[in-house]
Amino acid sequence: MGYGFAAILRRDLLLAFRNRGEIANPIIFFFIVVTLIPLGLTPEASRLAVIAPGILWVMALLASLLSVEGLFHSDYRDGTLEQLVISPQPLYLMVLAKILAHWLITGLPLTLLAPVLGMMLSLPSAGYLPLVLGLLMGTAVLSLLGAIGAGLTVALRKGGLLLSLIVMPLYMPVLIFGASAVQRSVDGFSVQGPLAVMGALLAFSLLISPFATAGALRVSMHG
Amino acid sequence: MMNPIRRQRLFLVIFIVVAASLAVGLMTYALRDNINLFYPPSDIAAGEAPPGVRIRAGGMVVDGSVERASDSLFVRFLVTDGEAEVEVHYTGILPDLFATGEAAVVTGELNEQGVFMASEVLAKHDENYTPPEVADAMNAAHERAQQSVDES
Amino acid sequence: MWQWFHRLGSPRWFYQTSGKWLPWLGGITFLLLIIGLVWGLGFAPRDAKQGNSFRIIYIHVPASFLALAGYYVMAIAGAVGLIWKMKLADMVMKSAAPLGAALTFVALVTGAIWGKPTWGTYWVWDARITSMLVLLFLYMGVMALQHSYTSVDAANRASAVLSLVGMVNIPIIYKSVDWWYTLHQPATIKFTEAPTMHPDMFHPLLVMIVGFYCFYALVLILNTRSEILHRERRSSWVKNVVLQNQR
Amino acid sequence: MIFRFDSFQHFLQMDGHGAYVWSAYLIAILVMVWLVISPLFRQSGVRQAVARELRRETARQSSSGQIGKE
Repeated sequence: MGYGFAAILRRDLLLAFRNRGEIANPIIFFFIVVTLIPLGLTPEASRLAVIAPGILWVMALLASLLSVEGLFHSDYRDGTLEQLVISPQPLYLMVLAKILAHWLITGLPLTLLAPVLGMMLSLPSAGYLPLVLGLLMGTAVLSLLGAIGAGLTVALRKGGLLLSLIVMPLYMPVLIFGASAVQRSVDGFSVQGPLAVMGALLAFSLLISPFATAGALRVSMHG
Repeated sequence: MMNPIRRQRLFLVIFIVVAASLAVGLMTYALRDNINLFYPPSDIAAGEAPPGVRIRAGGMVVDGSVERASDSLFVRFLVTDGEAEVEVHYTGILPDLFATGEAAVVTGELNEQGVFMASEVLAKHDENYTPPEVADAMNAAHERAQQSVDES
Repeated sequence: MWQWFHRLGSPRWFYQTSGKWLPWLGGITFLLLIIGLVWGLGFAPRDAKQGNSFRIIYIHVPASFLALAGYYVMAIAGAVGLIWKMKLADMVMKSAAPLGAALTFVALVTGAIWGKPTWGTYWVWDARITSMLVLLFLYMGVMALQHSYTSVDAANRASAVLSLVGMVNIPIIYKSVDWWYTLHQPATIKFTEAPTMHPDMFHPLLVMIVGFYCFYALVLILNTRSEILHRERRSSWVKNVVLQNQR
Repeated sequence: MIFRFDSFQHFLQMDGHGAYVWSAYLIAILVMVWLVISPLFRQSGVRQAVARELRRETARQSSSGQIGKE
């Protein structure tokens, strides 16, 4: 069973590597939004620093939402998804492989870029470590939860807006704890608390998401 | 040798147990932390609150402790949680619900002398709904009790 | 027991039996709500601090109770439909969604109106208000998903999966919103025990809460009945029902 | 149990909070009435559609019966 997992992971990563443009899109989106904030609000460093943690996390949410929509789309169109659903291998494991690939393609680059974006928003230096650690776990939670919504809406023609309506409420705890970890660190407090909660959220969504997504895909494929 | 289906089930069970215990363990760890940065006066008196960083404190406003400056909006009062008292300094307009004997929450920093320099004062309304007659009666009873304590 | 379970799963049986209870349930609901309304509006004492605006509690609190309980009803019905493929449970789930959303809306609006005289503003980012808003979003997600599928079965199963995911997430969302609130706003200081209420104020509230529970059951049954009739409109028993009514 | 207001006027005003209290109750009652009425409307709509279908069916049957006789 490990074989199917690895095969799907390798295939998805290879596909993503072939269309490098699609990987770059969320990252470019990130940079453009970061440019918009000072233009719309203020270029003043002290005021930007106050809102930086929240802005960065809201952006991570939006970027994840935009990219997760396509998680099952191409597989649905070319019939690969149908093969996955009826294959004897456990579906939740295949789903987990796809989610892991999605995180490696979107969540991880965003996490690695976060310090640069934080710098552009004059995030105080104490905030960088909790920002990166939080995003590392948080983007994985976002991919896991987003996959449920993507599975539910993959067969629908206008799934995009519906997906955000479904998934956004589930994202809120991630936003709260991610942003507050950064904020607390900036204010000079320990960040173990919110980061531990983030870890708990990750473990919890690992627990429910593969099964819920597998169920959602079965519904989408066979009604 | 186990057959593949059994092995798969075993992996699944192990995965569920590990993830669930991880979630519960991390949650309990997080709850031990003072997660909301709220310090009651007894904690501040015991020196548990760090000075110079933005924290919150709160308690009942002590009767007769509110002193207002005549020429500015400066005000000074004590808050208590029944065990210890903390002095709060604040410059600004106090909310309407602020009154002695009522609960207040202050946001600000502790200075080196242990005085709380508040940048924000919020009055807390409680959830004890009472008819006005009952409230009056309770206040009167409270005053009578106070008087008898004073007299004795 | 098993037979009873199967009979309960039959929409036709439910339609016929619920038809017998309906006048009673309707009467009790109407009576309770009228008593609670008059009592709460006219006879309950006003609050010492909040004055008469406190009277909004008699609709706000029961509506909030059922807004949350309704989500669990919906999710559990969805789970039953998903596991046992029970048609009736699917219909109950579908009927519970707009009802719960409407009650959440009532709780939010009355809360906002109550906020104006009490806090001086219609909207505060209070923990309970915010989690109510999130609950409304959760309901809307389920309803939107339900409407976007063309196949009835797929719509039911998809929204059942979503409402189950929502149900396991509700405690987490509530807890985190609560935590977020205490982080930014005053922490609740409790010098006394649980919130207390004078009996003269509490009794009408109790009547209203029971009345709202009955109201919820009533509307859920009405919605389910109309759903049953709609889905089984081609079956012979529905035709018989219609014929009997015409006579 | 006593009525807490001196007059009906007073009852409507509720010491200045009348607008809030009454609008909250009004909105709640409107939503609740709508909740009860909408399934009833829907039900009667379905009933009418089924009745129409039945009438059409009987009409078709009787007309085809006449054709058979001729």
